[in-house]
Amino acid sequence: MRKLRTAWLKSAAFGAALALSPLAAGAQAADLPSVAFVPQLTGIPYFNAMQAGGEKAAKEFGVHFIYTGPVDANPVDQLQIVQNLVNQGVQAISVSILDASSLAPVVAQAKAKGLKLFTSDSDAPKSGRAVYVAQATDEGLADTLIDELVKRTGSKASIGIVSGDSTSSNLNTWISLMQARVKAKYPGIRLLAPQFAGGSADRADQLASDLMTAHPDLKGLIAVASSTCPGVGQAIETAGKIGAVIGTGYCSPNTVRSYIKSGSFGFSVLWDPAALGYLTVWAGKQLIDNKPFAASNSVPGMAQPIIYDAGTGILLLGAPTVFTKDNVDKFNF
Amino acid sequence: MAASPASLRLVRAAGGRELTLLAGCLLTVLVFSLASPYFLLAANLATIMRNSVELLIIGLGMTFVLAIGGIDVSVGLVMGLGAIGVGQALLAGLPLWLVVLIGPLCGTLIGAITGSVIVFGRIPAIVATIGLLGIYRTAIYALLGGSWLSGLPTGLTTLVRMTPAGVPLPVIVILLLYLLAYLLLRWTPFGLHILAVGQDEARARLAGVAVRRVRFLAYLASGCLCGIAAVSYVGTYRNVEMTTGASMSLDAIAAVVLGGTSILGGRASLLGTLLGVVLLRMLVNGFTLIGVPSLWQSVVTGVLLLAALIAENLVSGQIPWHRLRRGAA
Amino acid sequence: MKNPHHRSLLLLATLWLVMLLIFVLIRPAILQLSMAESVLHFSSMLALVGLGQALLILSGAGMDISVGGMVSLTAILTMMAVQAGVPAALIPLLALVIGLCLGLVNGVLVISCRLLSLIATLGTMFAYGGLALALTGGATVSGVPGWLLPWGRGTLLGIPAHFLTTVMPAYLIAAAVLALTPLGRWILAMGNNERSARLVGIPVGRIRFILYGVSGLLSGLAALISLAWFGSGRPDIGTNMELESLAAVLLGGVAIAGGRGGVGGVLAAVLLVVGLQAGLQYLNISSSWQLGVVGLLLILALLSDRLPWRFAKRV
Amino acid sequence: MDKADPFIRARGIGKHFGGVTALADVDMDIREGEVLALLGDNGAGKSTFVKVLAGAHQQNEGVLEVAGRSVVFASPQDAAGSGIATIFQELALSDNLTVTENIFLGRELTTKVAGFPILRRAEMRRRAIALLQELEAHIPDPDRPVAGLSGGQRQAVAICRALNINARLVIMDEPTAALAVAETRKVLTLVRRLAERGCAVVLISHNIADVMAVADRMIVFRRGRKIAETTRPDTHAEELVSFITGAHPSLRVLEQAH
Repeated sequence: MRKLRTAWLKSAAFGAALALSPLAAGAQAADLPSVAFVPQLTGIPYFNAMQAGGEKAAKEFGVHFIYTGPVDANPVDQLQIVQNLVNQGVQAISVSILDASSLAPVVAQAKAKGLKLFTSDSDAPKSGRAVYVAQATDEGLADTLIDELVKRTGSKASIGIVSGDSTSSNLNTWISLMQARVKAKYPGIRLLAPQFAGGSADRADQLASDLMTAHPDLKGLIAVASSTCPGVGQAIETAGKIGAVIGTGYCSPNTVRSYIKSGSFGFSVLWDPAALGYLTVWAGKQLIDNKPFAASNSVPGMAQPIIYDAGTGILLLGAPTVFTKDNVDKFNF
Repeated sequence: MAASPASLRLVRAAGGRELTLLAGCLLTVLVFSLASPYFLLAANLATIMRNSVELLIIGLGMTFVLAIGGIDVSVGLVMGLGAIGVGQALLAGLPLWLVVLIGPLCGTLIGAITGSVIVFGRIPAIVATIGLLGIYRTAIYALLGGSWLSGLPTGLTTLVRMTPAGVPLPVIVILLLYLLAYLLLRWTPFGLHILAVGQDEARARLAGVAVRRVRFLAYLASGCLCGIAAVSYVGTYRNVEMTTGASMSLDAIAAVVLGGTSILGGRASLLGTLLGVVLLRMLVNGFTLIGVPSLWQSVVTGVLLLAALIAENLVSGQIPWHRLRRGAA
Repeated sequence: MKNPHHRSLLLLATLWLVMLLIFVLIRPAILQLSMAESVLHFSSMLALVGLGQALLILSGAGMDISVGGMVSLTAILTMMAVQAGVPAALIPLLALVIGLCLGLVNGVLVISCRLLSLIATLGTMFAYGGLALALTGGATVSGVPGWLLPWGRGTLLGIPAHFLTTVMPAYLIAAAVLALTPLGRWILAMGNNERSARLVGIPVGRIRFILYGVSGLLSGLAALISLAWFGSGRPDIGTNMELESLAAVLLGGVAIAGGRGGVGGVLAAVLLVVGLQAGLQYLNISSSWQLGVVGLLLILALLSDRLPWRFAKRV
Repeated sequence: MDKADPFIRARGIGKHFGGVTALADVDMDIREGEVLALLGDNGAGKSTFVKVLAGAHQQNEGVLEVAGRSVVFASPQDAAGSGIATIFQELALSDNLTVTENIFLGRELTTKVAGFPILRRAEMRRRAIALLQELEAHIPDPDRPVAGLSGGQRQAVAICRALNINARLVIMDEPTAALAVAETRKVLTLVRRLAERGCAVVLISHNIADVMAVADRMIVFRRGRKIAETTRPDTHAEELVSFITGAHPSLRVLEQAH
């Protein structure tokens, strides 16, 4: 009995050690200042690209970069990770907010410890964050997508929306801004109520198929979450509606390259997430060094000047890129 | 204990479930075809079919697992793992026949792991599969390493979209699988043993049934079917992401139970599973067509499941309204 | 170590030490007060939900996989009621009552309608969780008054206030009831052998019905914590809680068939799971590893339960 | 009783569990065509002896011969292979399977189709009906699940199971426990018929009336030993009871001797 128990403990310890083996990578140079980025969820290409950009910037600016995020798009898990980074005393922590209210509990703690908490990719405007590193303005993203789509569908059309998790605040913001744009500028366009696929390709495919069936006059389909892009593209291909229904969305070129080439996607709107990650780490370093942002900043390693709006506290990467058949092969993320 | 009329009624009710479900399906078709002019279009029915394929295949495996008195909340992730195998095989440019085999191979392998932990480790199925759920999820993350397999080569897609003699290939495969499962259940000793083990393991053992082998094989079969579903998934969506299959396990359990297979084991209804899956998928499709937001779909699933089971208990006189007595296992 | 419950407690304690040791060896800085505090902070909701789950399983009523949905829906319904004009002062009461009602619905389904608990709560899991999302369209419902927030975010005597005021009393009461009262003996007896419990006149159905209510009540309490913590009602606050709480309960040494185990182990397991998560995060290891480690621990813990037994039988 | 060799010949059978002697020095012959009742109080050793016969336990001492060959059964399957079938108290029937399926469970008749064993349902059904008729068991439909059968009918199915493996010895453990009076009578008839068919039947029972009704020979166990052996014509209920309880005068002498 005793023997068995020791054997068990050994195996448990071994199992734990095995599970923890990748943490050798976690050992770090303690003297460098740390900048962390917490994505909405790990394991999707978009945030992977941001991670790559962040790592590049970390080398460039001499900081230690931490990339860690929740497994599901779950605000409590995200909060726990941020809390943990605060406990670690990471000097600058940036978060792609899942839900605007979810950051509130740690903001005060971070301030008390003198840590810089800021947002990147998805904002929580009233949380008291230090700065928001934006890929583009939300309006700019919504307007570009709608304008580009209307160019292709004509000004009289029904357009469907397939989003990811219904609880993601940045996706919901874009959707409402798209609706506002249509209302203001395109009276002939009917934007259907958004459907939520919750981040899986098969659900997105199903919802997109159903939307096309329910609305035979549908001329456009917008995949708001990058996780729904392949499903929407696939649905248009399967329905044999290439050309009749134009797919689009905020999708990385790699995810939708084959759909743009097959014609089921007319275009895709996105920014370079690697550049956004790069800019995030730069901003973190600036905050750590207590250097204020100027109205226009020149960031080493970035071609264009970076605009800062002191009123809203937004640091703007630039205008979004529109990917089409002609330029999609020039990008790899 | 033995010859109560209640248990007789239960048996009859089980046979009646398929009829009830069929009626439910027909009613659904009727209502939706009146509510939406697009419901009965061939294209829409094809969509329903296409979106049911994976759940139909996984549900078939779940039918076996429930029939032996087991449960598996990790099947969706087994499909996910299989899909990674199939996707990598496609990317590696392996010949198509090998790609098609890799799915069931991965699935069977993982089914063997699941089965071993449950049967030879003697861990209750629900506990073991909750544990395995975590392990499989981590495995998926570790395997995909943060990037999806997307825009996969179209070789498999062409295959999945083939329509020999005008019938889509997945339909043929599913019919074949269900036919095979029917033959297995009805016409082989293994089928009898599954039902006997599910009904009462100790008695089956006394009767000379190799209980462990039967249970193990049921998990193996379920794993293999998840692998087949993975082939279909990759062929259909050309994409494998982190969440592939994550919500599929509970959907499968719901559909199979709706179909009349008992979660206590000893009863398997293949037709019921088929109808249960189709009914759930039809409802989801129909509600989207008539403009109900997709967020209501899980509410519909839950309420339908509860309503069906309560109705059954009412009809079979299982509900003693006069007093609160029995709990459940 | 005759008592299997003590055995599993010992196991958990050992696991705790092993875990702590590994973490400390790698990053000594992990030993800090704020770390312990945040572990407790993130344990509260899971601990409460897990307690309800544990009591149900102990009584042999089976598992409740609707707990996550109950937490979400309670949070949402409470805040919707406030927005509809119910005085904000009633939020605590409202959350508890709504949670209780949702729990009792499960009780009615299982006890009165005689559905199997797994299936009944699977149905309500879909229904509750789905309703929370559908009613809000996924948006959070704001309007939690400021006076509630310190309770959700602050500490008392160095311990998170909600942990001190909910989890600790709840577990103490539950442990006392199980150990000292006839009701506690009954719960264990009916979990151990339902038939004989009925024969000696224990009102099995009624007790289980009440326990479903208790599970709902505790879920309501968890929802209340979430409100005070985030300052808003979130429709997805209970996501994944069903499986997490089940894993914690089983890891805590409660036998799935009922009748064996205690609530102390459950609390220890919750702290282990959350501590593991926090530790891994502290080392900046992807939290996806935590799922696998917990899964592995769960299986190993049960295998270790088997081994000596099997060994003994062969001799 | 003047038949040739007995089917079972047990000599000096002993069984210990740790330091406890459950069975000591038991001799017994069991012949085909007779019903042998084993009697005794709880813990008297009759069940242990039967478990040795059925292959559930292995004897520590003594020789067990089946049809003249010395055997040690490693498992119930072994015993079944030697023609010994046990009908357990709980009958080992699957409620959800039909009468026919239960009779053949674990020993299905199959034919290989492309290497796969396929059930010969028609043949199984035919044989089931034949068996049921032979026993005059009143089961109208062999395609009905056994869940709907009465206790007596279930006993009949269990007996058919035993016959189906061509058992030469059928061990029945309390077959009439928990049966109604009419049902009990039917089962006892079945037991007789089984013996008339040439089977050896070993019956464990607490019910003296049942034993007196069907058994040809009775053996009484007490404290792990065989203490009495008698035949129906030579005994009566009171005597059996006094053997079981240890009140019989001859036992006093015996016990003092030990």
